Amino acid sequence: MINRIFILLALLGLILMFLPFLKDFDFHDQLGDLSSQYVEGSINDLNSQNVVTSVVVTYRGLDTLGEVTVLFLATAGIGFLLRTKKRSKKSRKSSELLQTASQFLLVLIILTGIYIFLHGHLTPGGGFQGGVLIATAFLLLILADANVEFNHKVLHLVESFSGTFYVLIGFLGLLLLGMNSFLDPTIIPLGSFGKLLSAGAIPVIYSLVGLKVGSELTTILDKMGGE
Amino acid sequence: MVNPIYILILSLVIGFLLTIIDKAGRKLSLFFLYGVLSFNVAVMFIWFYQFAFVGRASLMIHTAGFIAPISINLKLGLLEAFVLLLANLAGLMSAMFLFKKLKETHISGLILYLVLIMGVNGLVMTRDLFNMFVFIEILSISTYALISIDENKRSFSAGFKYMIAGGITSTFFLLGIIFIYYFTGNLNLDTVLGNSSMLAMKTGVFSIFLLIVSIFIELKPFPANGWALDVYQAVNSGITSVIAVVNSAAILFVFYKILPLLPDQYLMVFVGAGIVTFLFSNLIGIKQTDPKRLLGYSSIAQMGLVVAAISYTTKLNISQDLVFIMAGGIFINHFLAKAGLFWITGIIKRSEIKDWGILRNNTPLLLLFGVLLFALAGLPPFPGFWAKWEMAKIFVSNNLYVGLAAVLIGSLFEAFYLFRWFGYAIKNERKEESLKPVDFSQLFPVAVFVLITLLTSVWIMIRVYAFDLINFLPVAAVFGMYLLNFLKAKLKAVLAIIVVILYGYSIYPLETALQSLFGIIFVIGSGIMIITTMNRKGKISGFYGFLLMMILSMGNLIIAKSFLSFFLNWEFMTIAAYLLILRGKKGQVPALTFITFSLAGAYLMLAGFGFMPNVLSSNAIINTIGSIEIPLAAMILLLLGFLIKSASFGLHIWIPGAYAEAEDDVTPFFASIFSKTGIFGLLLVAISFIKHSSEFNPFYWLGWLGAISAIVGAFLATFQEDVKKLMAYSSMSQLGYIIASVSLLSHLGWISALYLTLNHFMFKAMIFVAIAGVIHRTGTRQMYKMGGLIKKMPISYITVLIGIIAVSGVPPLSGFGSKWLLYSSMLEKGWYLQAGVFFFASGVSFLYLYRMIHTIFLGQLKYEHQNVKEAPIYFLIPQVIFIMGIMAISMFPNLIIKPLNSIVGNYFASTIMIDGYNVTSSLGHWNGNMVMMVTMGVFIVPLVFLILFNGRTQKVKQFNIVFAAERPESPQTTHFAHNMFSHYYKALGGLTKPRIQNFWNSVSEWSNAIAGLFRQIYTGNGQTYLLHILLYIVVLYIFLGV
Amino acid sequence: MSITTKALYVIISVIVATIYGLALNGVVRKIYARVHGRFGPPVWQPFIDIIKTHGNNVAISHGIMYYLGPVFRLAGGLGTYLFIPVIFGSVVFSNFSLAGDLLLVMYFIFFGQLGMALGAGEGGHPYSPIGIARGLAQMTTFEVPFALSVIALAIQYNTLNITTIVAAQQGSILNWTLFTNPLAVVAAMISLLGMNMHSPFSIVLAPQEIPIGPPIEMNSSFLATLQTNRGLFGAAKLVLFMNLYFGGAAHANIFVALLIMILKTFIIYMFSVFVGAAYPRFRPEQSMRFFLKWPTLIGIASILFVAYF
Amino acid sequence: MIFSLILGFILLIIGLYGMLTQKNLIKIVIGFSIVDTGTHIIIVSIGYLRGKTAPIIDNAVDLANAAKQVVDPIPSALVLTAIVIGLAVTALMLSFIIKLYHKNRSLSISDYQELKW
Repeated sequence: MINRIFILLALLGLILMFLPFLKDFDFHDQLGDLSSQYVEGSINDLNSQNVVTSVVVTYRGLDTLGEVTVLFLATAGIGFLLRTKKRSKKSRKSSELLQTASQFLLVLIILTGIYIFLHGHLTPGGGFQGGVLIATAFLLLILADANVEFNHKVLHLVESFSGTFYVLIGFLGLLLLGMNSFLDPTIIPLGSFGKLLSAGAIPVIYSLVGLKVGSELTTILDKMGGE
Repeated sequence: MVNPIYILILSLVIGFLLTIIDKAGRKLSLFFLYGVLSFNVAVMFIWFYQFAFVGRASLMIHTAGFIAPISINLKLGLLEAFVLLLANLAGLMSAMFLFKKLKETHISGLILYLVLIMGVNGLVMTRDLFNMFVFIEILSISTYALISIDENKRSFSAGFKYMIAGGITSTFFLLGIIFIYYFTGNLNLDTVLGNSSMLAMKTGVFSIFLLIVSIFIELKPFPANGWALDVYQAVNSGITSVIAVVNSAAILFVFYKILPLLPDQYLMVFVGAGIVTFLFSNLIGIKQTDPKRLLGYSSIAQMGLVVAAISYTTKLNISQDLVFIMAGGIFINHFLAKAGLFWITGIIKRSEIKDWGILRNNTPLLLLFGVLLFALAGLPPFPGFWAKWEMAKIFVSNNLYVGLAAVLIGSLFEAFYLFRWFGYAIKNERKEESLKPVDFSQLFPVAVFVLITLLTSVWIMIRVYAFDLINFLPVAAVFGMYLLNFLKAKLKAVLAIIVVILYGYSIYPLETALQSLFGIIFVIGSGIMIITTMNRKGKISGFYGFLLMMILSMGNLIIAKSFLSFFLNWEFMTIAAYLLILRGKKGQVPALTFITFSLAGAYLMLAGFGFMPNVLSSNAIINTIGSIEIPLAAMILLLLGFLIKSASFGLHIWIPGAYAEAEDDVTPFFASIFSKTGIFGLLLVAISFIKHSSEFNPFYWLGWLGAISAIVGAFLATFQEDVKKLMAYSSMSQLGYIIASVSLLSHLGWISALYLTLNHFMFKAMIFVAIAGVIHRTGTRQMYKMGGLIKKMPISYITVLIGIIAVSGVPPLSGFGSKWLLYSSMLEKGWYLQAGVFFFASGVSFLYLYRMIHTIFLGQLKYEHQNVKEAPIYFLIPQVIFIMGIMAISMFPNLIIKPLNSIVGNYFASTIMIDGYNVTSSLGHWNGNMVMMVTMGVFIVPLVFLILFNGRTQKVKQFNIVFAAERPESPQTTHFAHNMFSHYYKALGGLTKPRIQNFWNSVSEWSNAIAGLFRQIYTGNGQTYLLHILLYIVVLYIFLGV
Repeated sequence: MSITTKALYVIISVIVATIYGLALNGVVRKIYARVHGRFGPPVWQPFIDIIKTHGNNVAISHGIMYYLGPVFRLAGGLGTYLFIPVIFGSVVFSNFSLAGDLLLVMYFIFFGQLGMALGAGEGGHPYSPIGIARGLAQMTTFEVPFALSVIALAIQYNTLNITTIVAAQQGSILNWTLFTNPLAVVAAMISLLGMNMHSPFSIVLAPQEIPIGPPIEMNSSFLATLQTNRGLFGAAKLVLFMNLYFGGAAHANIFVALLIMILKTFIIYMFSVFVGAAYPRFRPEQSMRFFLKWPTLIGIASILFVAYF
Repeated sequence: MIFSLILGFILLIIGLYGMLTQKNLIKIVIGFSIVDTGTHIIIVSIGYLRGKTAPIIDNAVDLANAAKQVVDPIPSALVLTAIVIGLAVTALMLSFIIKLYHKNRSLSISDYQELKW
């Protein structure tokens, strides 16, 4: 009871703390300096249609690397946590409809995923979105058959090398363009605005991110599905 | 120079590839792991060296080819390099500690570990708010996962609680970031700092608050820290040490980075919260018996203190050096000590501090443990000590008295539980089981950190405070003696005497006669007393080092040129004394009491010195103190500190245990020499006071305190059965005389004070040495178990006889001189009632003195002592020397009165006349030499007469007495000894109740009860912890008062 | 003054005091006997006792300290006496008062007691330390009012020099401390009762039931020495009290002065004798507590009286 | 008063309430997810500009005057990262629950209080 009162007090306190902010809040009328620079820069310096992608992959590239790392850590962490548990064989069978459809949809979904991350600099979407989509394809497989076995070697290879190449591309920037150019996409020619082969290394990075996210999420699903 | 971003690159690449590398074998993976970790250390070392010693400007690294704020940038400056060097080193060492674990565990463990350390590097260097969030998450997630390195239920449940807490705090952090972005349109810390006016309104401060408070909660403030404690307790020690120091260091650095966002007027809230954390965590710490949870409380407390220090220095904007010493000192101290201690808990693997006696099986480990523990307790020469010193100064100069008090009380609690632990390790009963051999991989990290701790300490002493080499001697002595441990005790004793002689020679000549007087007591007296210890056999490791440490630091007190040097040596002395007491067979509890009281005194002094101006002088402080006016508050604090050392009434309960349980040949050092340091301190304060007397005179009350000490000490001594306790209380009583006569602040008063000091030094030394010999031979301290030893140990008897005559003040020996001076000076000053009390006390002293000499040496010899021999020669030599000293000043009082007259003449106009051997005061006169002659005359005449008339007496055997018409045969029933003054006890009634003991007992019980009450908030329920966090945020915001 | 002359004077002084002290003891025993309705021993009985005990051939000794005990005791008595100026203004009876003041005398009293206590202790008889323990304990308490009273004197006369104190009391009987500071005198006289160890404070010796205390194992010459001391030491104490509180003994004629001394000390002594005859004995703790109560308060009052009024 | 922001905030409070009151570990994690979602909504709301389009410079946006026509891209970028991180944390929490359940066969948080004081 007293606990309940404290909970309500705490939440009430939080509400009162946030209230002034909510009351005074209004949307900005225009972009701030930094955002404007990003929009301009994305067009002029990076040749990338999708400003968000420019921000994600280039301007805040370190964040994205970190983000990939976080996901990687989650994979490793889950692997670490669930390291001893033997995979329990489940005999649950899914409906035939699901089983058949999953085989059929698998390729389609994966292709869509690949499309999304390849066009991350042009259209909404990107590596993460694409990667998640790829993972859902494998989720479908797991749903269809709980005992499905993935080729871990391939998964690991994709995961490891996509990550490694991502870092190495960043490193190439350092190597070629100087100490302030880690993750600089301009190591690859920028191409022409609006084309697939534009925005320098952004599509390459995003593809690697997509692969990495896809393989990692698949591993996570696999691990947790096994439990 | 290696671009520090390579640390991130390399760690990530290896991290990503480790799964594949591991296919080629774990050895390769481990090679890469340690390789990268070593690379990190090397890079940071180079940069640290560049910044600190070459003077390079700090480095800004931008990314993606754009300059911040467009891109995210990293900064590497001196501070960053410093923190990262430590963090990476701890990372490497912890990995080494975990070697076995990492060899066996799943490869993901290695990956997580590697990336965790990378996260730390990124977090410290990044200058972008959101990037901080990302790195915090990297750090957190890898930590969460690593918590499960030992697969047990406790670590899983602790980990889950941790995740809940961490998840919510990072949500708030994120909200803070996005709100700040909303107001400033930027995420770069430096840009935001430049535009801080955009955040000046209420909602802006709120955003900053959200940001800072979530980092603050990651630093585990009391009481929103239950989750962290569980983690510390449950998780593998190697990982815990990473969490406790590496993660904390990184988070702390973030706190330091973002703190300037908050307008100055709000910073005090964090100072307060930090100090509250420090105080309460340490308070609850005293209830802990699990070493890891205990260290957890200590960690939390230390982080609280660092937060307070950082917040306060940020607010005050004081010089960088001071910030470094103060915040940096606490930080590095905590960092090194805590990591090391956590590792040791991982080696020992005992979850009750009572079981830590097993640590003694491994001497090197015990030493490492000791150094780290002393460092953590904030004792010199370790960095925490200097930090607290500066902190006291800064707090005082800004009138933050409550804060200072809380910090010092918290420190005392911390020292208490740490030393209790240490006591168990050193003294608690050793179980039969033996410690498994410790792997080199586990010992090495601890050793490295101990080494760094020591190097840092030395560096601070030399580079920051520019101490003379002589201040290092006490510590150097310990190490020197440790290296010579293989020598036999006698050889070491000779060596120690040589060292003392050389030391004495090196400080001679002293500037003033007052110094020389104390020099005689501290240095020469100690040198003589070392002879006693030559009776020891075997190697006696860990004794002479500490003995020398005590002696040399006492000597350094006399020649200290600054308050800091004085205090430093004061602490050295306390440490050495503590260790020596702990060596006693049952020394555990007395040593703990001693160190607790001593540190309480030291902290009072620390606060007191905080009020003092800095002294830069080439003269000893005792000579320059007259020109310094000590503020009243400082004076009272200092006096209290010194009174604890001189066992004044109310602060005396440590004395019986400490004196009684220290080894028998060490007790003389304590009683006759060590106790005089308190008197030296009193004089230090008094000299300043007489030159700048103020309205309120604390010394008047001190006089009364001395009187009460004298009488109470005498009462207590009267009712002891244990001879060493009896003499301990006697010391308390005699020191009461000295305290009072110092407090007289008059010419005659100070002569009597110094006379008493010298006299007490000699007679207490000889009595204790004689008693040590008796105990050595009889094997008991209970007086009633002895008796009739005069026939077996005549020389010891004579020593004690002369000693007690000197104590009691019976003419013609020197004791009378002290009494005459004392009463004359008291009456001259108008302290009539006090003089009456002293009369009473000196009467009571006859009771215990007679009790002692009669019960031990007279009466009936016990059968088991029929074959007891005289004490060994090593006990007799010092006795004879001191007998000669006492006789000399008794026969020729001018030997001492004249020098004392001239010493005191520097401070007061002389009020006595010395004509030949005749000393005349305004009230009376005393001719010591004539008294001696007359006494010898009146003694010899009847003696000769008796010999002439009754030369041939018949010697009879032991039981030739008529006792109720029977010849008794049992010495036990015939020896009137046990409970000798029962009638007196009855007569005194209420005066004999141990009120002070009861008072301190209840202080201890109350602290425990309060600690027990507070720790109830840690229910173990993750939801409650979350509630604590939310409530804490709300309450802190209310305190912020935006 | 040459050393020989001084020695001669001292010997005269000591002999006079010893004889007087022993005679006084005899007188007291006589008085006690008469009060009890007995005939009592002759007045010179103490002298006979001393000679007789000296004549005893057999003397046993328990050891060196035992042997030295009586020596200490007598030395204590002698010393105490010798540091007190007996007759004001007399060269013969000035003794060694130059060596020290009142404090010296007060502390030298302990010299003999301590030595005796040690000597008796070596004897190994349990009754001796019982007596000593009681005696010492009682001493610590009766010293308190005495010390307070002495402090009051020191304040009053602004000196601790006995001769000066006596000098200040000359001229008129009203100058005696008895009249100028009656409270101090009361306190001191009560503590004198304890010092003399007469009833009601005689539990220390328990003279009737079981003899307790140092003399218990002393025999022959040792006992004689102790008895000699009893006379001398008793006289010394009385002289001290006379000097401090009752104007001392001063007269141009040395014999008159001696007579004055005898008269005054006799009266002082009679005080304790009469009290002793009239009151029953206290238990040890009762007597100790007694001294720490009223006499101490009176002593404090006397200090406050002279210091602040 | 902005609806989306308030919605995010309400979700935050509801999530917290759930985390504080539900005894089931999985429900606590669900609470955490709600908190997370609320936060993400708040972030996105902050980046919104009235009447502007998505920051993708396609045909709908005038190339020369792009900065005047699009909403803020930064919060969108941030929320992307935040979502992934939230996902990672949630996944890890669930793994912990799996382990706890295996060890103790209980999903009630009150069964995991042996570490205290």
